[in-house]
Amino acid sequence: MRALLLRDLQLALRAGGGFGLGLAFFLIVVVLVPFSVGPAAALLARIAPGVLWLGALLACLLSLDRLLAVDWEDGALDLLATSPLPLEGVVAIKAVAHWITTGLPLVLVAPVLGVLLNLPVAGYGPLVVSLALGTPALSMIGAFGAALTVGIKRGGLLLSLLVLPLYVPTLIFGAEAARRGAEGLETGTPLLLLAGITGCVLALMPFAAAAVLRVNLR
Amino acid sequence: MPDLGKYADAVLSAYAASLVLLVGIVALSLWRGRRVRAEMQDVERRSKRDG
Amino acid sequence: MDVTVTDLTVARGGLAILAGVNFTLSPGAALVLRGPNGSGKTTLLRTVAGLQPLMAGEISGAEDRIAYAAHADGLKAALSVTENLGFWASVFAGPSIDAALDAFDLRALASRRAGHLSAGQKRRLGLARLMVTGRPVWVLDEPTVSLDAASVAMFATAVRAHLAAGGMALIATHIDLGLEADVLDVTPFRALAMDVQGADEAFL
Amino acid sequence: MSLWEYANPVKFLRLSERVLPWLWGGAAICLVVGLVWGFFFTPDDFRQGSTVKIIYLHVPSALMAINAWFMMLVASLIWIIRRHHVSALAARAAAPVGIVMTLIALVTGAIWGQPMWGTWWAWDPRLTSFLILFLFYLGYVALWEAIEDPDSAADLTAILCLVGTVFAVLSRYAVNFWNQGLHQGASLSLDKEENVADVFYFPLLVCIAGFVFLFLALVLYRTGTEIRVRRTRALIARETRTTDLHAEARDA
Repeated sequence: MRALLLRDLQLALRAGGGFGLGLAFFLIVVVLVPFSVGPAAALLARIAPGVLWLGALLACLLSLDRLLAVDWEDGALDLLATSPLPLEGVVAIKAVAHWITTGLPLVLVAPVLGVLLNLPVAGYGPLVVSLALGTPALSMIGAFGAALTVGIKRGGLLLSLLVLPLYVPTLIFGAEAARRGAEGLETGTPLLLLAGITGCVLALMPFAAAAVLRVNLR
Repeated sequence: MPDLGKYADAVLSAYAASLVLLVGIVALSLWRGRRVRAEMQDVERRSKRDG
Repeated sequence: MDVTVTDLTVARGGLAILAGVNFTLSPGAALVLRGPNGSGKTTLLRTVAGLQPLMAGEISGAEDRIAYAAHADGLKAALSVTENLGFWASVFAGPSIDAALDAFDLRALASRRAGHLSAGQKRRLGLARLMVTGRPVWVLDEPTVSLDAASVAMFATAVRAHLAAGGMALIATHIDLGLEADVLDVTPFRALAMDVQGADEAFL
Repeated sequence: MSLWEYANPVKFLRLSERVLPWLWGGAAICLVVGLVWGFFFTPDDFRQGSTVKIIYLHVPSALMAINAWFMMLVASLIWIIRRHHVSALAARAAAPVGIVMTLIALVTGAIWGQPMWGTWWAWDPRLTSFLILFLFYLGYVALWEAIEDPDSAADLTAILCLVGTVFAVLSRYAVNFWNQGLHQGASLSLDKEENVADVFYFPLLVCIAGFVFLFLALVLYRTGTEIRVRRTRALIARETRTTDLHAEARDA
């Protein structure tokens, strides 16, 4: 398991794509927002938490179609399926690797981008906490979507169609926590609910994803 | 025709849109059903003749 | 422990392709599968490896003992030869990679990235992976594709050593590897129209 | 004689041939009676005016939109547990009907909302939930279409349906949390006090019956179509196989 995680991280580092691309996309989305809604600081401050959450979600989505497809194409997935590792573990590790290479950097740069959007000072803490709690769920749900569409040529669009509705609860609670934080309200309830969702997703989704992957491998 | 008052547009458009959708799905189902049935009978006849 | 296949029916795309396949593989023995393209060799191997559900029959003694190698080697272009091998060694908790590097003459290439290898070198690396799995049953699908004569000999030696150590090998191949192996032609097992029809059976 | 006998495609087709005329007839009668009754012979509501007539479309379609998904869930479970092909195909057949029901509920809801709330679309929890349900339906149908092998497609969509159900329910609660909404309460409930007035109630019941019959007829008919598609496929596959063998026998 650890070997697989290390390998995936190493690959993400060497191939370059993983880290940079998601971050660049996130940055661009955030930069485009003032161009589309106008530069008024008050408006930007009000929508900042939502925009940052949505941007992070889309950046996560961007790299999902390569999550399993690379290993599928070069045959490594077949070999992993015949290895002693349980497929559930393989999928979970892939999701963790995806989170470390995509989700974690997004969490770390979100405050920086918050400055660009005039995010109120009170909002930084809740924003980072909610993203840190929510993005693992995004990666794991995404891994399920990637497992569903792994055998399909040009499955990228279908993957988005399948995954985005599944992202709704995470997005609602995450963005709600960030918004309440920015407005100086209490954030405990949405954060707890968000943590609950993430916990359940991390506990149960690997099984669904592995079941789906087994169907696709045969 | 009952007097629908100032909401006539809303009520009529709701009925029209719904009926169009309902008729649409029924027509689509029947059309595809017919085609598929004909195709199947075609293949069935062929396989009886040959086999 | 033997690997025994009894009355096996395998399916491709929901249709039975081979039916009533029987064979036994004992420690130290190899079995070579033959048959024309599309005859179901790959499907049979994938089923034995547990990647595909079988349609009828039984496979015993194969679970968690198989090292499978197919057309795709599962190599990562960005990783070096040792990193690729080392990864599989730790996944399978197998022996160290030194013997595998030597057996397939990969020492000189050890630090080169897999993406910079030639097709034949990649194939050798893919086959060297078998040795680091530490698994007794090798299930190989056309292992000699893109190998030159010298490499084929290298591969045959590795298989022989594996068998001598009590391993087993199930190989689908067209060429003669010069192994002391039984040969199984899969053509007679071709599933007939009246055999199990597979997923669509219920609709006939 | 058990219910599972009808899991055999041929028996299922034979049964559905016998039942379908009654279902189509029931649907036609109930819908015509209910809608005509509701449209022409019920009074306007003192608050909502004539827009109350939309209820005869909005409530039944919304009910069926959810019931269709529920039916797909049950059918998916049966497929996963008992591997009856008819069940998987019935789930596939129900999805587009569910999409249409959801669309009707959304469109009538929006049209109703315009005079009542002063806006075509409000991010009201119920409307939003239906929009999300609509997205789930789209994904489900798209996945069926994208996968070639029918049994794999059945497996994958069944799991998607299970996972989707969990997330749809979660979304429902999340949306409630996110916006308290301006939708009126349930139109039908066991508590008589909350119900709509009797004048609206009875034609509404007839319309609901009509939608139920229509849904059943459509699903049964479409399942038959899906079964015929599979049968055609199976026959062609057998034919190809036999021709190949004949050709080989000639060559040999």
